[in-house]
Amino acid sequence: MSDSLDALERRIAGLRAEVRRAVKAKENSLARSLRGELRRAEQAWDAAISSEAPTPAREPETSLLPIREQVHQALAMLGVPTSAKLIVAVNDAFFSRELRGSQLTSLRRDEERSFRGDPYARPYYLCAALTDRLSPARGLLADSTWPAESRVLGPLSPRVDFLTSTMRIAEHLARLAEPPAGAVRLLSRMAQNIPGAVEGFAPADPATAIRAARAELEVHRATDAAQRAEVAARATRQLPDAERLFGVTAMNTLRGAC
Amino acid sequence: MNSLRERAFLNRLDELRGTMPARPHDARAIAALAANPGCARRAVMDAAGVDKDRAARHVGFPAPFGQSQFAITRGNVFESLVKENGCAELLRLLRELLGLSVAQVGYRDVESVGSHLRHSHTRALIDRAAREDDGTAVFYDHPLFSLEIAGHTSYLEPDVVAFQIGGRFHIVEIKSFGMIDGQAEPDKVAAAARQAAVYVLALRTLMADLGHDPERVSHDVVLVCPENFANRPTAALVDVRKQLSVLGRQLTRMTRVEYLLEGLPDDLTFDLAPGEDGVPTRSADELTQALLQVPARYAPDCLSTCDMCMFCRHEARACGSTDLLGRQIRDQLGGVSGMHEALGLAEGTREAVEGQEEIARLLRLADRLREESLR
Amino acid sequence: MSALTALARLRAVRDGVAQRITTVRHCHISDQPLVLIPLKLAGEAAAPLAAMVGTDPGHPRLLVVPQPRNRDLRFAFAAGLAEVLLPYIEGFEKSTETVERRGGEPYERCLDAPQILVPNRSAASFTGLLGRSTRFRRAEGPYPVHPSVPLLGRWLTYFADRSQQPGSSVLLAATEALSLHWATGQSGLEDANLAALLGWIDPPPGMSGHRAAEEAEDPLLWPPAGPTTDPGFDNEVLAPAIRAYEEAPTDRAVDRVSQALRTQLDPTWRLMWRAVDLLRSLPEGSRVKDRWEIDRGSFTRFVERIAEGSPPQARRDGAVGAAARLAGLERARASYDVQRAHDDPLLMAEYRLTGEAFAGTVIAADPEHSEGEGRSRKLRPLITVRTGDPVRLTPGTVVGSPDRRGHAAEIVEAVDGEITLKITKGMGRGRTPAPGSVPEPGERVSYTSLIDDFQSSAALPGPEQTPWTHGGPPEEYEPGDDDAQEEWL
Amino acid sequence: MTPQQEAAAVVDAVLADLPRHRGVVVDSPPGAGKSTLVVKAAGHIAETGEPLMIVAQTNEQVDDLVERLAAEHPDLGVGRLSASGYITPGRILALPNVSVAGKLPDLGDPAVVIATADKWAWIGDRTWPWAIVDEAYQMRSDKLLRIASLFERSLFVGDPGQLDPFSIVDGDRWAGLSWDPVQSAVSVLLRHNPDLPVHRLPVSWRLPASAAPVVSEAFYPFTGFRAGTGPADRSLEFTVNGMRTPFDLALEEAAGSGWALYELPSRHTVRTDAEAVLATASLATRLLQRSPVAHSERGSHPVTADRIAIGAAHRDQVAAIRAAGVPPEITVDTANRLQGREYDVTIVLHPLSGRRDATAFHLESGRLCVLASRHRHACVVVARAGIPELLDAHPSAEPVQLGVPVKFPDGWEANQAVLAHLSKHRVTPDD
Repeated sequence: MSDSLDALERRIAGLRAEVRRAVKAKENSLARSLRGELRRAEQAWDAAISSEAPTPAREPETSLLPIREQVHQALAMLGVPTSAKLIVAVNDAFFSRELRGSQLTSLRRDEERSFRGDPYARPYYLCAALTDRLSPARGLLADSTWPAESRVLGPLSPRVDFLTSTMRIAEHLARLAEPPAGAVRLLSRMAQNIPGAVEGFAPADPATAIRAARAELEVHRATDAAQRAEVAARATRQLPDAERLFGVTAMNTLRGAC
Repeated sequence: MNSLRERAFLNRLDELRGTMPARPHDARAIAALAANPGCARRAVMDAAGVDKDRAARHVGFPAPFGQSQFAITRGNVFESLVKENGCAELLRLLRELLGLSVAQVGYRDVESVGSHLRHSHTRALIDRAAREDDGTAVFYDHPLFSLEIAGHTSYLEPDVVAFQIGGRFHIVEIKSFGMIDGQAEPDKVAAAARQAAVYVLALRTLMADLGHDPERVSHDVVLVCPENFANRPTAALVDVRKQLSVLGRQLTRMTRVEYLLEGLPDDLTFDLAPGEDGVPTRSADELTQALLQVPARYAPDCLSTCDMCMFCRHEARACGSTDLLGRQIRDQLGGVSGMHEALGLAEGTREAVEGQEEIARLLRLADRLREESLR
Repeated sequence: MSALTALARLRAVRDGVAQRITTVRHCHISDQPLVLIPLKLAGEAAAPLAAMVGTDPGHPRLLVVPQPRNRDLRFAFAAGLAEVLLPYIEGFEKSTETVERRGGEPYERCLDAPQILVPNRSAASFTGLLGRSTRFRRAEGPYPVHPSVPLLGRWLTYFADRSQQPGSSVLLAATEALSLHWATGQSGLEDANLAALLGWIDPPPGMSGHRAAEEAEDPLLWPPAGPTTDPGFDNEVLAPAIRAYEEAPTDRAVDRVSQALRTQLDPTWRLMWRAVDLLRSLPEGSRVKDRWEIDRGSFTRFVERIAEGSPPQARRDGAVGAAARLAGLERARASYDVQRAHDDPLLMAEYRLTGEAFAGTVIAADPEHSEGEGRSRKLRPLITVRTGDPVRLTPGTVVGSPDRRGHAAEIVEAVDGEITLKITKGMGRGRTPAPGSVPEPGERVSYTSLIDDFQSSAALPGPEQTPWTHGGPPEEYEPGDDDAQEEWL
Repeated sequence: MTPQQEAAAVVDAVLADLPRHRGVVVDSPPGAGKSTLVVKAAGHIAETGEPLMIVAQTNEQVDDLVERLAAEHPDLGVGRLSASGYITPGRILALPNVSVAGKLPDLGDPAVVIATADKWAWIGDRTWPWAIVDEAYQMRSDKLLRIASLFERSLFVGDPGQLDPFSIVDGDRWAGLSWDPVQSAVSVLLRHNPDLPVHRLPVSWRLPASAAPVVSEAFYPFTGFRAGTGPADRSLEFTVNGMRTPFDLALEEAAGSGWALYELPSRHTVRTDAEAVLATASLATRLLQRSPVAHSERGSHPVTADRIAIGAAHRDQVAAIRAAGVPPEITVDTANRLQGREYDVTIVLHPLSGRRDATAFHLESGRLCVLASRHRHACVVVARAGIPELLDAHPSAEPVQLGVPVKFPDGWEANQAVLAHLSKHRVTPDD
C-alpha cells in the first residue's frame, strides 16, 4: 500500500472520530461539513485503490420498462389499492424486476402534478386511495381507471383488499407452469395470516389459499361493499376531479401548525 | 391544592423552566419518572418540563445515550410489517391469543385525519366504539391521547394500536426486540410494560372523561415482538397492573413536588433561552450553580435512565459521596455518606460521632481483618 | 457485597487503583485459551456482525458479515467461526486418562478441556443465542447450511449453558473474572465495561485508575467491548460501509466493512490478553484444579454425547431436566462458596466479619478427651481458642477448618472470646489422635460453620415418568423441518 | 353464619371434593386452621380404610402434625419416617400409636405415614391412594416432582401469603415455564391442572379482631378473611404495673389495641442497628417482667417466655438480638423460620428500619406478612422513622418475564398498608 493511501486512511479515521464527536455534542452543522470532508476523503481512497488494483464496476441490471409501467402492471394484477412494499414484492416475485421502495415515494406526487397540469392526458394515473374522510390513505397506490368503489376505503377494506390480493396472487401463480420460488414464498407468507390457508411453514398451495381467502372474504364482503359505496358516493358528490383521484390534501398544509 | 396555590405552584415551575417551552412528556419520559423517585433534582426538573438533555450538554456533561440507526430502522420496519395489509399479522396473532373472531377485522388509522384533529378524532372514535358494542372498527392505529402532568397536558402519540374485543379495549405495543422461545429480555419487557401502562392510563382517563367505565380498558396489554431470530411477529399478554399502580403513585407525587420547592432560592431558574447562535445565553457556570441548589440522589442506575447522570456522577465524585459506588455499598456503610469519613473511621484516623459507633466498629474490624489476611 | 469489599472500593477511590479482594485466583486459566469477541448488529436479537477469535494474541482471526441482514452471509460467518472453534475443541478430545471410581466402571476423561474467554456477560449470553440460532440447522433439506454449523451451535450452547455453573471455567467473561479478584473505585455497573475495569486494575504509567476509566468510557478512544457496537460508530462508519456493500458487493466493499469493524475489535482484543496476563499473575487457589477436573468431566461427557449422535439441546429445559439442572447448580454454588472461602483468607475474613468464622490461637488442648463408655467410647479431643473476632456461633454448631481438610468439630461453648471446640472428625482411628491432627496450644487456627456438607438429593424420575402435577411425560423431541426452516432473518 | 359455621362449610366442601378430583387445593391464611384441616382430612381418609401419606416441609412441622394426629385420632396408627441424623424428640417418643423409623418396612404398616418432602423423595416402588401435602406454597415444585408419583390423589394445603420458596441460584433460565422448578408446588400444579378446585379457609382463629382486617387487606387483597373471634373475646393484661417508660407505653398500647409501633428517630444505620436491637430485646424482657396474662375464648393463661417470639429479617439481626440479652425461652428467629408458628405476643424488628434503600428482599410482602401474623394477642413493631420516605423514594424497575403471572400483593403496597395502620399506634422513646 502506498504512502498516500496510508495518509488517506489516517485522515479518514481522524475525520470519522471528529464526526462522531460533533454528533455527540449535537453540533449538527459542524457534523455536516465534516461528513462532507469525510466523503471526499473516502472517494479519494476509492480512487487511489482503484488505480492500484482496478476492479470492474458492476452495474445492477435495470428493467427497460419505466417505473410507472411496472407499478401499473402490478396494480393490474392485484386489482386493489396496494402498498409500495407489496408492489415491490410482486414485481420481484413474478417479473424478477428490481424495483426499490424509494423509487415509488414521489410517484403519486408526480402523477398528481401531471394530472393537474393536463387532466386526463394519460390513459391512466397512479393515484391515491381515499379514506372515509376523503383524504389520501397513507402509502397506498391505486389505478385511476378503477371504479370509485375500489379506490375508497371503509374500515373493513384493508382486510378485504389483503384477502383479494392474496387470491389474485394465488390465481396468477396457479396459471404458471413453473411458479417462481419467490412468488411461492410471497404467497406462503401472506397465506399464513389467513385461517386455513396454509400449514405451518410449508409452501402454500394456491388452490387451498384461494379457498380460504374466499371463505373469509364472504364474511366481510357485503358490509365492506356497502361502506365503500357510501364513501364513493360522497367522493363523487363532493369532490372535484383531481381531489377525487388524489384526495383532499388541504389538511396537510395545516400539519405541523399545532 | 386550592386553585390559588396551584397557580402559584405552576408559576413557580414556569419560572424554573424560564423562557423555553415546557418539554412535553412522552410515554418514555413518564415511565421513567419511577426510575429514581427519590431524586429531588430530577423531580423538580421534570415537573417544570426542563429539557434535561440540553441542560446537561450546556454544563458540559452530555448524557452518554445514543441510538443506532440500525436499531431505529429495525424498529420501524418491524412495526410496519406488523401493521401492513390491514394489520394482517396482528389479526393472526390476536385470533390465536385472544380468540378474535373472523368478522372482527375493522381498521381505522387515526393519523390520516391530520395531527391537529387527531386528539378529538381519537376521542370521538373511542366514544363511538365504547357505545356501540359491535363497532365496525376493531383497530385504532396512531391514536392521540393526553395526560395531565404537573398541571401541563402532555400529548402521547403511541405507535400502538388500541383495539377492542367483547367491549374491552386493549393496548397493543409493538417492539422489535426478539421473543426467543417464549422469553424476551426482562429489562426490555419491563420498559415496554411501563410505557404501555402510560397508554392504558391515558385511555382509561379518556374513557372516564367520556363517561364510560375506565375498567373497560384491560390491564393486559398485547406485546408484539419478532419471534426467535426471524421477522415473523409473535405476541404475548403482559399484565401491567403493577406498572399502573407505580405510575399512579408517581403522577400523584409530581404534584407534591411543591414541597421540594420550599427553601429553594426565589430567583432560581434553569433557563436555557438560546441566543442567536442557538446556544443558551446563560453561562454554563451559572447554570451549574443553579442545578447544584437542588439536591440530587445519584445512583449508578441513573447512567442508563437520566440525562443528568454524568453531571450528578461528577458531583458525587467531587464531594466524595459513597453514592458513587452504588446503593449496595452505601447500604454496607450504614449511615456514612462520605467516602473519606468512612475510610477515616475504618483506619482509626477519625473519631466516630454519635450514632456512628457501630459502623465505626464494623469498619475497624473489616480493616483489621483485611490487613491481617493480606499479610 | 460485604463491608470488606466496600472498604476495598473506598481504598481504590482514594489510591486511584483497584484493590485486591482475594489472595489467590479462583478461576482456572488455560495455557491455551481461545479468546472470542463477538459483535452483533444493533436492534437485532442475534444477528452476528463480526467476531475476532483465536488462541494466538498476535494472530487474531477476523470474521465479518458485510450485510448482517443477509441470511446466507450469516451462515457463512457461522461456518467461518466453526472453522476456528471446532478444531480448537477437537484438539482436546484425543488425550484422555482413565478414572477409577468406587463401585462403578472406570471411565475416560479428557486430560484438558477447551476454555473460551469472552469480554463480558452479554457476550456470553450472545454466544448462547448464536448457539440457539445455529444448532437446529441442517445440512440437507430446505435452507441447507454447512455441516459444521449445527455442530458449532451445539458447542456454543454447551459453553454458554456451562458458564452459568458456579465455579466452572470453560467459558469465562473477562469482566466477571476480573471483578471476582479486584475491587475498583467505581460501581459494579460500571465494572461491566472491560476497558474501564482494566483502567482501574492496571492503569497506564502516570495515570490514575479513575482517569484511565474515564478515558475508557469514550467510545472513540475505547470502542465498547461488544456485543453491541457504539451507536456513533454504527451511524457514521458502519452504516455507510454496509450501504456501499449493498450497492456494489465487491471485495473492496467487504474490505471497507472489515476495516471498520477491525477498528472496533482490535483494542478489545488487546485488552482481553491483558486480562489473561493479569489473571495468570495471581497464584492459583488450591481447589481450582478440582473444579477444572469437574469441567473436564463435563466436557468429556459432551464429547461423548455428540459422538453418540444425540439430538441438539432442547429449546428449553423439560420439567425433569430443569429440576436436575437446578439441583446441580445449587450443589455447585454451595461448594464453590465454601471452597473459595477455605482457599482464601481474605474471603474467609468476610465470614469472620459476620461471626460465621473465627481465627485465633489455641490456648488449651485436651487431645485424649473422650465421650461415652465401653464400646461406644469415642475420642473427642477438646481445644480452646482465643479470638478477637465477633463470634456468632452457638453451641452445637458443626464447624470445619480451612487449615485441615477432613477435620470437623463442634462448638461446645463460646464465652468472651474463648471458644471451646470438640473435635469430631479427622484425628484417625486410633485410641489417641493421629499426630498433628489436634491443634496444639500456641497454634494459630481458624474455624467456620461454612462447610461443604452437601447431601445428595434423591433421584429424579425419568422424563418419561414426569408426573401429572408437572404436565405428564413430554412429547419426545423429533427434529423436524420447522426447526430447520425457522427463518433466520 | 357464624365464623364456625362458615369455616365448617368450607371444610365439608373440601372433604366432599377429595374423591372427585386428583388434587384439591386449600388456601389458608394465617391461623385459619390449616393443621386442623389436615388432621381432620387424615381422619376422614383413614375411615375409608385406605392408606394415606402426609408430606410436610420440615422436621418440626412433621413432629407437630404427628403430635396432633396422635391426640385427635388415638386409634390411628401413625408412622413417622425420618432421615439419618434425626433425633426423635421426647414428645414423639411418648406417643403410643406412633412408630418412628428410617425405612418404610420398619414402620409396620400404619394407616398414615408422615415424613418431610426430602425424605419422601427417597421412597420408591409404592403408591398411596391418598396424600396430604402440607405447607404446599412453601414447597418448591422440584420437590413435588420427586414425590408426585407416590400418590394418586392429593390434598394440597398452604398459605399463599407467606414467603415463596427460593433458591441460592438464579432461576431466570426457567422463567415462564409451567414447570419452573423454583416456583411453588401449588403454582406449578395449578398451571398444569387449572381445573382443580381451590378452596379458601375464610376465618383466622389465631389473629385477633385487631389484626385480621389489617393482615387481610394488606396481604390478601383479593381473597380476604375475617377473625374468628370478636374484639371482646381476647385481651392481654399486665399483672405488674409499669413505670410509664416508653417501653411500658408501647406494651400497653399493644395490649390495648393489638398493635404498637415503637419508633426510634430516623437515621440510616447498619443492619444490626444497636439501638433498635436493644429496644427489641428490652421490649421482650420488659414484657416478661410485666407478667402478662392472656384471656381468650380458650380461657386465661399467663404469657410465658415460650409464648413470645421476636422476628427479624436477617440472621445477623437475630444473633444480635439474642446477644443483647433475651430470656433464652423466647423464640428469636428470621421470618423464614417463623413461618407456620404461633405465639401470644410477637415483637418484630421491621425489615426496612434504618435502611436508606430497600431491596426486593426487604420489600417481599411474604416476609412482612409472616412477621405481622404470628400473634394471638399483640404485635409490637420496632422501627426507625423514615420508612414512608424510603418507600416513596424506592425506584421501581423490576424486570418482567413473559408468562410469569404477576404476584399480588405488591410488596410496596403491602408495606404501605401496614405502616399506615401502625402509625396510629406509635410510641416514641421521648414519650
